[in-house]
Amino acid sequence: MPTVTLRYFAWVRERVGTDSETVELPGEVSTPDALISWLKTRGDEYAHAFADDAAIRVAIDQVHAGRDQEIAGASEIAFFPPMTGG
Amino acid sequence: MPTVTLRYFAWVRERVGTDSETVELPGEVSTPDALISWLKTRGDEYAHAFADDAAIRVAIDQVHAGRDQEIAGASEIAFFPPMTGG
Amino acid sequence: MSITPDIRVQTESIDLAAEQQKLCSGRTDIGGVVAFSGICRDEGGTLEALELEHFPGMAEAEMRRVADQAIARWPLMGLTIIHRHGRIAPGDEIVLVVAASAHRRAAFEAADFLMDFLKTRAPFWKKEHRLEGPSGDWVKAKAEDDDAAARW
Amino acid sequence: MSITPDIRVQTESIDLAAEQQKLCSGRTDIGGVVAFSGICRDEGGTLEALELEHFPGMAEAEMRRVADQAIARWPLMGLTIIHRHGRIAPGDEIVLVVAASAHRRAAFEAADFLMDFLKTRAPFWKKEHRLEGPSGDWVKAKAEDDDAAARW
Repeated sequence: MPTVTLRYFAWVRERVGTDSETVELPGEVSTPDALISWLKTRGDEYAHAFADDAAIRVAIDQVHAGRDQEIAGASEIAFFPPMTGG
Repeated sequence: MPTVTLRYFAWVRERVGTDSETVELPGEVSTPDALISWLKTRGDEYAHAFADDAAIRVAIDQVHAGRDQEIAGASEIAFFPPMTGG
Repeated sequence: MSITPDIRVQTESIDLAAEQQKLCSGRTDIGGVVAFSGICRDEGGTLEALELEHFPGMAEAEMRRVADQAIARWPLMGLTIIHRHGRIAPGDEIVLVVAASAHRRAAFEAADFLMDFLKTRAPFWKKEHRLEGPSGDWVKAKAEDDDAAARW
Repeated sequence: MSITPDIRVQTESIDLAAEQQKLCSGRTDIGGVVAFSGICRDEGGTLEALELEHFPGMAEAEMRRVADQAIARWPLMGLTIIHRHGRIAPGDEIVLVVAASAHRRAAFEAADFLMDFLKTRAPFWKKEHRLEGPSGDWVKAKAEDDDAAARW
């Protein structure tokens, strides 16, 4: 099973309760959408963080990514709300 | 005959040879267009300054004016090329 | 609540930081400030300086009229317009517009609008002094400036 | 001749004059410079400060990607983008974009474009600290920012 670092920012980070963790991805998890579904099963904090599913943005190796993009080979996947800088 | 101050700027000023003069307007001169036609008869420098007739802009009492605008009551009429500030 | 624009015509150089500071100082309701600086180019190394002639009195009045149009059209919280006249060397500023608003869109549009209208309506004329060859040509007005103003 | 943008993410305050000076210093081919400053508002006196979280590394990378798009699209002669993170009090700058070009149109459009895309693509998030009542709300993204980005 491939190992990947997950990073969380803003209210996703607050709800998950950590800013970063390393996980081993189950074989069937091949997209950010699938990863979100899997994370939701890991506990109430994840279920809460990812409840507003459509609001979550994803970056794969520090590049914005689509929710259905292939994640094979990624070393870091980040989840965060829509950006509010500027 | 009403007295009016004429002012010239940029290449209109250089061609006329003065930046300002006071003239008595003939009664039939009631618009900037008519004033330009009359000025052209006053000498070669005026004919030269106003030869490129369509390029000349007009201000009446320091407000942009149309070439066919009424000039009765004006105390100052200015002639200049299209503006190139900014 | 309509603001009073700060309009100046001067020979002195322009201090962008001081102007923006003056516009925003002590305020906490401004969210976006757009500052446009128009600078004298050397035209590929051929220009020694520009000489800017203006119509004193009308220049300030027309800048004010254009400023009032912008203020009527966008919710501005501060507006400064400074235009220089006299001799201006390459690299020096000719004009500064600073527009402040709660949100960026108004500040961007107002500054853009103001530059288009100052170009076509404020009574200033540029004469070129060249390093070599004949000097004293008056800069020609550009059709693209009229087109830009017509966008609004 | 493609330029290299100056991209920075920092906690320190932003010195507009120094940045514009740095961009234009020694140059005589620049005709127009647009500087946009995004400033923290106090939201009618209710806000104590904003806390800006960012994604280190990706923030700089994404700002650079947006900058490169602007450089490909407009003939820019200089481009600086500075975004702050950490605690920012009302009246202080959050972001600065300075775009320089031979002509004003490119500078205006590039700065406008950059702000729209930084808003929607650069990984920064604002948290509100209020003077009274519950603090810690995350600012919500605005649909109008997506609409603004979609203009381009």
